[in-house]
Amino acid sequence: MDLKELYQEIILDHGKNPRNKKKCDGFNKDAKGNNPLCGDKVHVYLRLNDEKQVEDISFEGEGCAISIASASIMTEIIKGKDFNVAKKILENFINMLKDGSKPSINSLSDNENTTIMSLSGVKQFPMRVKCATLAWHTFLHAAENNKKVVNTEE
Amino acid sequence: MDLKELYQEIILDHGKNPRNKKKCDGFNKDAKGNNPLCGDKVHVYLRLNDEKQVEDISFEGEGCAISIASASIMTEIIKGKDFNVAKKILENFINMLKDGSKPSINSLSDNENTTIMSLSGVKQFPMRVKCATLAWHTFLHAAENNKKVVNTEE
Amino acid sequence: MDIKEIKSKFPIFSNKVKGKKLVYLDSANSSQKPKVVIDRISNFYSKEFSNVGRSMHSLAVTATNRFEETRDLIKNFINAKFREEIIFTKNATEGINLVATTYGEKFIKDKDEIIITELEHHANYVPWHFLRKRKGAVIKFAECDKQGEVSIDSIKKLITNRTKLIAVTHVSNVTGTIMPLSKIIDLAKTKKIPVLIDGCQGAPHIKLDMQKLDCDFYVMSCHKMYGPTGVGILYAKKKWLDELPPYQGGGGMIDEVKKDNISFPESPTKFEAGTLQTAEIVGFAESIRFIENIGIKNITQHEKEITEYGLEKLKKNNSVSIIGDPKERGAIISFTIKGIHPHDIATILDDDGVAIRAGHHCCQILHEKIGIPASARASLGIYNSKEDIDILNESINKCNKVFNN
Amino acid sequence: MDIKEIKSKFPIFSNKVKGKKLVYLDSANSSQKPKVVIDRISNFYSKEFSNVGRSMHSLAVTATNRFEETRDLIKNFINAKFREEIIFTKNATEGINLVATTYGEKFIKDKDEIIITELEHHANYVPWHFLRKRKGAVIKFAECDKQGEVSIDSIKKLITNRTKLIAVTHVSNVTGTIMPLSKIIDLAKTKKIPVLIDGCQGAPHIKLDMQKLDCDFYVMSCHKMYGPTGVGILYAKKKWLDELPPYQGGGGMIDEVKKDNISFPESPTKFEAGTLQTAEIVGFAESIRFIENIGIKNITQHEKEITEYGLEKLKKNNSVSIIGDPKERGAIISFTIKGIHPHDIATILDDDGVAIRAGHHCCQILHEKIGIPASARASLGIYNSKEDIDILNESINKCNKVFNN
Ligand SMILES: Cc1ncc(COP(=O)(O)O)c(C=O)c1O
Ligand SMILES: Cc1ncc(COP(=O)(O)O)c(C=O)c1O
Repeated sequence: MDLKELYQEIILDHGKNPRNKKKCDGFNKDAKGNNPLCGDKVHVYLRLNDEKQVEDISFEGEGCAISIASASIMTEIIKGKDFNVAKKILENFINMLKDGSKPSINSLSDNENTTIMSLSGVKQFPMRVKCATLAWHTFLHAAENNKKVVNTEE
Repeated sequence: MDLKELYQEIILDHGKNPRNKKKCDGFNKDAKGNNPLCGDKVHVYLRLNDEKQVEDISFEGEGCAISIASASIMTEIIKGKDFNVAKKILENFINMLKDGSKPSINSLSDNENTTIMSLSGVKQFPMRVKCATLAWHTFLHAAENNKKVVNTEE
Repeated sequence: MDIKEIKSKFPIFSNKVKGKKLVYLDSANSSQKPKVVIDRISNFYSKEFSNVGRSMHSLAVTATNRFEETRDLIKNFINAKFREEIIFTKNATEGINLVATTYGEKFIKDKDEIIITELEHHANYVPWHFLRKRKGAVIKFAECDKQGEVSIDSIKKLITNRTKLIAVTHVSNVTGTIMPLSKIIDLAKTKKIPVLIDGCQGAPHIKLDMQKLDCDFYVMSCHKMYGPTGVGILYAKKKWLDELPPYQGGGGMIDEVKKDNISFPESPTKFEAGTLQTAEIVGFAESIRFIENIGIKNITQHEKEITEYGLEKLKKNNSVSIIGDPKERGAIISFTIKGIHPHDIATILDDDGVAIRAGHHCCQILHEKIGIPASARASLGIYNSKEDIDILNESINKCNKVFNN
Repeated sequence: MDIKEIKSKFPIFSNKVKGKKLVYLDSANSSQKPKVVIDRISNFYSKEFSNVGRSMHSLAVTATNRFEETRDLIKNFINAKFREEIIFTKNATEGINLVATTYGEKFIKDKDEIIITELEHHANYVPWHFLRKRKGAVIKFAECDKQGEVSIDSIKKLITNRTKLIAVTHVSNVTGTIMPLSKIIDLAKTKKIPVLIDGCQGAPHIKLDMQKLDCDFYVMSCHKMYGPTGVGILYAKKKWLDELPPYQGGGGMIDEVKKDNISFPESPTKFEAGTLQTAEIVGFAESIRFIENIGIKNITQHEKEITEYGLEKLKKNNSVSIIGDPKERGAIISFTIKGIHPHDIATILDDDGVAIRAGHHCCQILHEKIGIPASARASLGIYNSKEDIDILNESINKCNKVFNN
């Protein structure tokens, strides 16, 4: 286990200067997520158009570097993507943190791949996996109109 | 620990043929006792006169040889005694079972002493002490008009 | 199966009781613990201990994983559908109280009826009595017959449209009666009545399959399953756990806490307040493994053999009356001896190193029904052998000698 | 006092965490266990185990005696008046739930008021919230100030003639504030309001004297007192235990059981349903002996020294902000580091073998009040030394390096 792998430059950067941390204009879906044991909170907003494309996505919230960076990276990567593609990315991302499998998604650019891979160090820190996945689960709830607050204790 | 000391002839005899096992005539006080973990039950009846003398005493109940014998022996020994003497006998009896001290009570005849001492073996069987003391505690409640059911779990 | 070898895995049997070999026939009360379980607890405290689920340091991560692993093992052991259906309680008693309180709060109204049986342990009566006091519920007792059986009809005839729950034991802890659970559950389903099973005397002895059995609630006590004291399990169908309010409140079982309101997470978290029995739950994983290594069906088979041998032997002993004669019997034989009170039997047997239980075994209703204040009970575990029965029988003969019968 | 020697009695410290020496600063969460306690549990299971209070064989007698001995030890440890005032619970959380439920059932009516403080752990809020929901009780929060103190005035001004209970912590598990218990209890007495103390963070560190303190209820968690998991203690004045109805129902807590009614015995039996945590309670006797051998006053003194050293050191560390500045502080230091979230701190510290807790520590109300979602907490036990603080401080500096602060 290596701290440097966990706290890569790219993560520290997203953690300190999160992208899309606001209510995005004209969002038509949103959902909240909690990690009750730690107190992490996230609120994801998105604008999904009729073609089920994520026109815009943003978040607000409080949490550790990992959870903020993960939310920030998520918004960057998912923005503009088709919902089904986004869902696929999410699945791959969660598997990466669970079993260490590489998320090889054709639809991601090299740059996007590097960014998402920067979170792969989290899998060595089991207690932090929930921090990294909270925003992603919350995105899914938002997109699917699931009114239940995401709760990582479930 | 010796079974023969516990189940002396005198105890087996009182256990099988308990004395004063009935409601005594004209009783003016009574009380109930329970040992809820075992299911032992006793109901003590007594006739206390104005001079606080135990004119008559009897019991009804269900229980093991030890508890029945002890109740039977108690009625035999206490009948006719002054309440204060009876109380002293009770104290001594309970101490005998607790710490093994000999109940040297002047007011007891040799015969009574032998009878009461037949229960001294019980002290080597801690789980049985409650069986032996139940009737005695119940006698005290009856005499003192304590309406609470004696409960050896207390 | 080599019972000697299995027995050797239980450290307690290498001790003498009053200079005699221990013949432990009180497993229905609590079973003895194999070395793997005892050692696991020591080991956990010595090498891995930390509070579970709350801290983020390495010890806490390991402890949390070990802890949650037990939940998975139990889920598989009883073939539950979801791991969230396994709630850790203090003992089986708490499991039933949890259901009585939360189900009662939400679903029981004045004059609603709860059916239990005359065989029930106080643990499956007193919690319902509280609902009777608090909510005006009515408790109906399905009768047990001379054999110690509760027929499906005796339950059926108590059902009305006010029946809100049927709560029955899996195996009687006095008569050993194995209850016709499938029939009861089928019947209840046709009337949409939920069923709670008190599985204290079932789980240690009989293969369980929650999905097949399809009951709504099933409670167990780990200390009767070769496990540590201080842990019980409540299995409940997810749909109930989703609907029922929380039971105890405190740390760990909350979602958001505000001054004017509190929200709660889902099961199992919702039902597990405060610091749980971490080491005991971790240790219980080894009990499950121990049972599974032997094979629960092998356990059933072995205990059946010894029980039958015991019944045969004691039936031949003229002074002994066996309580109940159910068609299907678990590993329990309760009896009386003419002219000797069960407490006296227990004391005399103890002198020979034979540990049985005497009393009403927390079944006063049943004893009143039978018309005796107490009984003596020999109950079996995987470590018992025919020799144990022989010693029991000898010792019963000694009772008669001591009492000059 | 030779802390090295004391520390050597805890097996966990002979293990490495991530190749580093374990610096355990999470004792407020749960303390580590000395070898005597771990061994006692093993030994009990291996040589003396049996269910308590129910059977009459020798094993049961020994087990029952060992078990009840612990009650006597606790009685003396906290100087309670009667042994019947000591109730065994699953954890402190259950102790508070027991009081909330039974006291609530009997004495709380619509609009009755319960005073707690903003410092309370969820365990001392959620059970009262249930009463709010069930009975219409009103919960009032006594304010805590910037220093983390709850003044006697802030409590006084909340008292009305509807105040039915004051429930406060002994020591805050976040700010370390030692509450002015005597003043609060004196105040409450003038108004005849009973007082419950959440003693989780008091009992392991501070000499207790229930007769002198004169509170009505005091709860503890044994796992924070160098004891096994799965055991808590509720101390309650006998007069309350006589008055309150039972909490959970089942075996052991009954007197007479009939089909139409059930009667109950007195305390402690009335409040202890089902098979208790036998081995854990027997093991806890060794924890009490361990604490008494060192001397609780020596523990207080030692921890005070280390806490003061820690405060001094961390105050000098410019990146660190310490939460609260109470005049009297227990063995707890919570803090934040500018620009680094507590979870990240915990992870980085863990890499150096330093175990702290990060989060809201089951005190969401307090964290909301302070205006932070989470904090990092270092909490001490008898095994901690100045060296541990030095390593903590070094590791905090590393956090800043990792984050390029
Ligand atoms: C102040 C305080 N109260 C209550 C508790 C709850 O204790 P337990 O989880 O052992 O029930 C804790 C510990 O977590 C605590 O620190
Ligand atoms: C049938 C039955 N139900 C319930 C219980 C209660 O179990 P526990 O005391 O572990 O809660 C027992 C054991 O005593 C039992 O035999």
